[in-house]
Amino acid sequence: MIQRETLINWALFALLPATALIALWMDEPFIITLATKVAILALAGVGLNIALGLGGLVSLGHAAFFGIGGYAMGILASHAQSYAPLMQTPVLIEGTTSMPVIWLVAILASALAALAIGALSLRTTGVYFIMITLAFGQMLYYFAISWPAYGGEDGLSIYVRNGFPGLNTLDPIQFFAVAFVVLAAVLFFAGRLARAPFGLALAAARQNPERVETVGLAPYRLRLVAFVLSGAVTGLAGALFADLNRFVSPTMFSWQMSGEIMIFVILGGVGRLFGPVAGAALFILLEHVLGGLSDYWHVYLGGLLLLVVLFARGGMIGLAAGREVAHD
Amino acid sequence: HEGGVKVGMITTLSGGGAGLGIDVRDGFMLAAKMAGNDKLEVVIEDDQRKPEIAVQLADKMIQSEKVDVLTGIIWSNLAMAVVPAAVAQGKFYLSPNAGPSQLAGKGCNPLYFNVAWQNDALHEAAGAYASDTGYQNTFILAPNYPAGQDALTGFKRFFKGEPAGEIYTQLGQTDYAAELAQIRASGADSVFFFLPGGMGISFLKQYASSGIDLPVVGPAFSFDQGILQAVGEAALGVKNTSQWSKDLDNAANVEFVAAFEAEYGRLPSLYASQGYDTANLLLSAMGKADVKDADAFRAALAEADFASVRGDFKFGTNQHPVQDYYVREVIKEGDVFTNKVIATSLTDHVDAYAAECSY
Amino acid sequence: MTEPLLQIKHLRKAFGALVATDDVSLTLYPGEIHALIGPNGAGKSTLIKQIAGNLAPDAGEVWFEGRDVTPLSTVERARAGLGRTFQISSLAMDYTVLQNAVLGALGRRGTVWRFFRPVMRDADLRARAEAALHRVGLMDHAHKRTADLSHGQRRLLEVAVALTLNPHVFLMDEPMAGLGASGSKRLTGFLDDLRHEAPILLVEHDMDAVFALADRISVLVYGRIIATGTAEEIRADPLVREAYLGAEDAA
Amino acid sequence: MSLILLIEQVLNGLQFGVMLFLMAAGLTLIFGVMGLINLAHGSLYMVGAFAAAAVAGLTGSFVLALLASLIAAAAAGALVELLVIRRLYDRDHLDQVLATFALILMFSEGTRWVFGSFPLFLDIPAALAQPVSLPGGILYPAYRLLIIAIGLAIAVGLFQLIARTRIGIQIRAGEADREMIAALGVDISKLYTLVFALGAALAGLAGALVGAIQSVQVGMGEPVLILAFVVIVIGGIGSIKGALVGALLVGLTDTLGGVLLPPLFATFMEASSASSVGSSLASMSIYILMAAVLLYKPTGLFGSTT
Amino acid sequence: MSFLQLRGVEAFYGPSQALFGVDLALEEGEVCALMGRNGMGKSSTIKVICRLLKEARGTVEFAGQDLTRLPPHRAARTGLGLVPEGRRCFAPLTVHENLIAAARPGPWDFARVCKLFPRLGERRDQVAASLSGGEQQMLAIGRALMTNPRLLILDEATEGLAPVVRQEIWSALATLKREAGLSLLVVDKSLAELRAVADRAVILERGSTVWAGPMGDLAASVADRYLGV
Ligand SMILES: Nc1ncnc2c1ncn2[C@@H]1O[C@H](COP(=O)(O)OP(=O)(O)OP(=O)(O)O)[C@@H](O)[C@H]1O
Ligand SMILES: Nc1ncnc2c1ncn2[C@@H]1O[C@H](COP(=O)(O)OP(=O)(O)OP(=O)(O)O)[C@@H](O)[C@H]1O
Ligand SMILES: [Mg+2]
Ligand SMILES: [Mg+2]
Repeated sequence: MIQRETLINWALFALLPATALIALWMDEPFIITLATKVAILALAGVGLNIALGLGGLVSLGHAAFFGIGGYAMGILASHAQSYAPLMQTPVLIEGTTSMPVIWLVAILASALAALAIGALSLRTTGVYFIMITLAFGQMLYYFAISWPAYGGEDGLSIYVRNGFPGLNTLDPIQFFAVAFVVLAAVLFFAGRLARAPFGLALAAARQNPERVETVGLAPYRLRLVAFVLSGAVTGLAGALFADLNRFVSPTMFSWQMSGEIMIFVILGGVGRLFGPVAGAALFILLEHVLGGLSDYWHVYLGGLLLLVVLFARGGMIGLAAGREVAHD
Repeated sequence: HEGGVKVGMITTLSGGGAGLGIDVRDGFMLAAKMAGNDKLEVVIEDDQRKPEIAVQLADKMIQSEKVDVLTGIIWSNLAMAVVPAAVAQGKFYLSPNAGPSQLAGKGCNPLYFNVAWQNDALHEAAGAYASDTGYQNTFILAPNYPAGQDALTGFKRFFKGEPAGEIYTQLGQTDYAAELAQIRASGADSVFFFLPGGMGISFLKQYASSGIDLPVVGPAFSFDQGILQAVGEAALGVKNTSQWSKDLDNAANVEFVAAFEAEYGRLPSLYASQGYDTANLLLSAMGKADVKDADAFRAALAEADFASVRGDFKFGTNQHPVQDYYVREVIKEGDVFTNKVIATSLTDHVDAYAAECSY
Repeated sequence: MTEPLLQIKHLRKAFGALVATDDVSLTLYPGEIHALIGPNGAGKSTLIKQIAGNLAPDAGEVWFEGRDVTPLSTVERARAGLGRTFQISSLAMDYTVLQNAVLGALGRRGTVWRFFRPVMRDADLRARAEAALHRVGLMDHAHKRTADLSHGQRRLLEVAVALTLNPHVFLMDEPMAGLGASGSKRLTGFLDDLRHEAPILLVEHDMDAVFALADRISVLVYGRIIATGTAEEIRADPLVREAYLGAEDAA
Repeated sequence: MSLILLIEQVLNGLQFGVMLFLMAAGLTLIFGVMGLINLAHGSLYMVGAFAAAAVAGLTGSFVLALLASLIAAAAAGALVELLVIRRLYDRDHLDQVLATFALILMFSEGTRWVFGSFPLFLDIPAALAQPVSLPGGILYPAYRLLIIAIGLAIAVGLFQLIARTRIGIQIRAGEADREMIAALGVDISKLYTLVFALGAALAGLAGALVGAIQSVQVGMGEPVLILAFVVIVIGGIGSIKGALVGALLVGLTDTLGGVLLPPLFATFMEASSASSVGSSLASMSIYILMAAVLLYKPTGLFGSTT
Repeated sequence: MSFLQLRGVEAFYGPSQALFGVDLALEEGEVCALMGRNGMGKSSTIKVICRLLKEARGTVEFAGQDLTRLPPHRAARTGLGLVPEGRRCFAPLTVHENLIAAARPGPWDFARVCKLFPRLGERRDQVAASLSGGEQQMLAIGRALMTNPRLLILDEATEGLAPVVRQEIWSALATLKREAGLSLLVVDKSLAELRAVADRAVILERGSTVWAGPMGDLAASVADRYLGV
């Protein structure tokens, strides 16, 4: 039997490329760009959801990883543009404009940052965890603002989008395809993760860490691994986002960014695999549609969000799929 | 349609700093309305002061709206995110407010025109004024971000004395007790600050009740029409530098101030004047060339053949203004706080980066 | 004589001025049920916590299977084979009953670093979990959310999870609490068998169960063991009667 | 740096701390005691400041303005509690985050709608506008001394309310188990509305008091909100004493960091880049402080360990 | 009409039904035992009475008032004192604070509760979270008494108590009934003690009342069939 949520997930999943293709047909490249933005921000949300939904780790500092991913792209590409190596001693590191390489660097860098931040932050729990992750995010934000080498608050512009072998990434639909495939792959991975032994233990540690300890599993390690995976995925999304805009700036590190990623997740439905996709899509759509309505469109956006929280328990997906069915 | 120009205006209309964007927009639209030119079409979008949003809106303007000219951005960091890519795609960009140094110097572009000022200019004018007035050791402060660093550099470029102290405050800081104590202890003979928006309001109010009695100089941003009412008495007597003032006595300005008040029921601000000039520059070029002929249109823009509300206006080699900078004093006219021109600080001033620009 | 599986040596723990565990020594031999009884607040749960590793003693040692486990963490002790149930149920409430049991089985296997195989389709884990649920009689409720169980049912699940761990020693803190008369009777019968798999250190206020099950009984009062002996000896001990049993058993 | 300047800066740090406490006080109540993550607290702060500015503009009286800030913010708080927050107590923290985020959007843009996009005028009364001289030749603004006094009074009052009164006990019991306290016959809903309104009123008062020496503008609440959260977390959630200590620590760190770090860096760096590096480190300093405190004590300085 | 009367009570946890028709009557000054095996609906019945389980149908009347439409705190103020299953003490509050949090005027005050449970007096300023299980149980009973109820509802209130203490509580309850005329609704697993103290009994099986009557009439065969003793 296929559950209703699964059906909705597939429909949502198909909607994104369908939108992009229709936009292509109607010659509305900007709509494709919007779809790409949805895919990328959803990816960031999927990353956060690993920590937040599965592990119950409410991180208000995921902009740190998003920003690190973004700056990985910005720094590598700017060095490639200026032909100035990134580092000469002890090993020569050159810039690059190859997306796969940039992704790898973004993933590694943000995973490393997540390891460090997570190792420290996970000593705390609950609201304290929210705040300490926020603190680390803010440290990076202020650092990025006042660090002159890569533009400070002005950020870094990369005039041409980085390349992907065999594709013309400047063509909106091709870049969309890249982002979408990455999202699909990560969704597949995250879906398996939730059902795997690791996922079971992690989610149990969210509900009752004492219980997990008593069966001989260490919650701290489970959480740390989840946090690193989560940070890495969000970092990858950051690199893609920077490529979408061909621009990075410290706003990628801001707490509002962390908040926005979290909003996607909550809006779509915490812990639901496709929640971030639904959340990001709805948010971007609202932003786009309402933005034209009035100078004071935030009032309407706020009102709509409020309605969703009050009346759609379990987010958009929860609303559509009905009461959660425990699956085993 | 034939000879028409489609303008994409990306500016800040919601959230913090929306007042500036709204004024630029209103000034621009006023000029368009007064010209009655039905070949000018304007699309306006709100960037929420977020660079990423600005970039995406620029994509939208270029890809979907197919605009010919972009304008509207208030903030340097947003301009740096949008302008290089826009001109690379063959679009004109007319800046009504931000003038980052990169775009004035090495990064200048034939399609980029700045109708306001290069970022350093008002600070340079303030430095020059401070020296002219005989200040020897001004205490200078600005927030710690690129525009703040440029501000202090710009001030020092024309200031002949030795700063008594130089402080970078936090971006968004609202309490200045510590800085005020440092100023008091520094033995300075005057104070220069660049603290845009609410930071400036906070600083001035706290300055006023701190018991420090030194003369204050600053760029126009913290003393502009929109913000002065919020500062109140604390601003009275402060000298600030600007390329425009409500009381500049030229025909274009008199007409502008009256029309703006009639249309919107408030006094125009610096930003409104810049938006107004931007539209008039564009209209003047439209009368001379077709925007599809980029070279001709560019030449028409470069002539700057319009009646600026600032009086004399021309472009330098890097297509940034060569203009006079005035010193204004904050006064009270009846119930409203406003500015009065008291001196001219720099005449026909060319920005510091023009020499680095070559196309 | 065989070696004790679990040996507590001169354990001491104070909370401020209150000495909750006062030089307690205790042994648990293979195949036995050793009951620990005593008034409320005597320090029974505190002692269990120190054995399981949730609480660090101020002094003394815990030896398990011939080695000193005092420096080990809760997780390490659980892995070494100490299976514990809580006085107040401590379960993953959003999970189904079966998922809770599978979690136990997973802990017993020890490796969670698998990111791909769906855990609920793992035949081995599932079999182990279902067997445990069968034994406590919760198999009918396997697919219920744990939060939807009644109080007594949760107590049983608590025991079932401990079973999936196949521990070498059970530490049970009031497993009967909240079970009705029939439930207690059933669990009593069940624990009677269980002792052959692994010995049990049993904290319990249900005297019917304790007297029916325990090979040895230790009585803890104000953190000190005041008596250890068989059911008969304890029942007859006037000190114990006064401090703990009251008139109940005189009847 | 002269000793007298250093003392003055320490005083500034303490005063900034008290100001932060004023902002954090209402938040502690709502966040720490009621267990509700209220991101819209900054909006209530803004509402207070705007109400004060509006009334001061109309009547010219600062006292009336303060009164207006209290009333307006309390009313807004009560309304928000009745319409929105009430449905969120037994929800996940995350739902509270989203809902109160939505409230920020509505409050901010709604205020802009009503009052326009430019900052408003609110000034301190002339009587308090001059500095007073303190022993040791320190000149100190009278108004700031008033803020210190009010802040300390609120600290004491709140502490008494929460720790000593039966209402305080009931509120804390409600935080531990809402259903149970209701089952014992306490009308916890009404109590929570009152507490929320009180927290809001404190936020509004802080907005008006602080707004008078800063700027009254849309969005003024958000930076404050973050700082107030930092303060509460450092002090330990739910502890009024913690909030006060946390606020003073943050105030001192921020002020002294900004004052001492640049000259420190100047000893081995060129002056203007020392100033910029030093002040960027200073802006990180409170976050570094928070991280350090939490690493040392994961539940804040005065937080309970449960 | 009885002091407490339930008729045809049904109750739901979301989609699943827990009670299918519970009838119960209790006269003022009486002690009624509510019995049944695990999961049969005893606690759910109590939650319906106290209005903690709102998805319910049927009538609940107490002291002449219809409780079914009152919010929980109003229901409690009609004179219900609840000792809930699982204690539910206010963990971060001290013993004293727990006790005075919901106190209402009447003969029961802090001193009197401490006389009943001296241990609570000894632990006056200790937070409830760090009390032993049995101490928490005493606290929960004391807390309910402090509201000076007319009907005390005890859901497994002797769970986890030492036999001596249990005996004390039972005798205290008997005294309360005798001297203060307090009515009691009791869920407990010890049939022997219930027999001694209760006037009447109600047995639940799968969410419905299957037996009700005077305690003395409860035949061993019935008890065996429904309670498994
Ligand atoms: N963290 C703590 N701080 C202070 N006192 C504590 C703490 N933990 C336990 N205690 C006290 O230590 C004593 C022993 O508690 P413990 O829970 O071990 O009792 P117990 O024997 O299990 O009682 P019960 O049979 O009632 O469960 C109690 O009086 C309790 O109040
Ligand atoms: N919160 C809940 N959500 C869903 N179902 C519940 C919930 N609580 C209890 N139930 C179900 O309702 C039924 C009755 O439970 P209840 O707690 O009333 O039983 P009980 O007689 O008190 O049992 P016990 O003696 O074990 O406490 C049980 O089958 C239980 O699974
Ligand atoms: Mg115990
Ligand atoms: Mg029950």
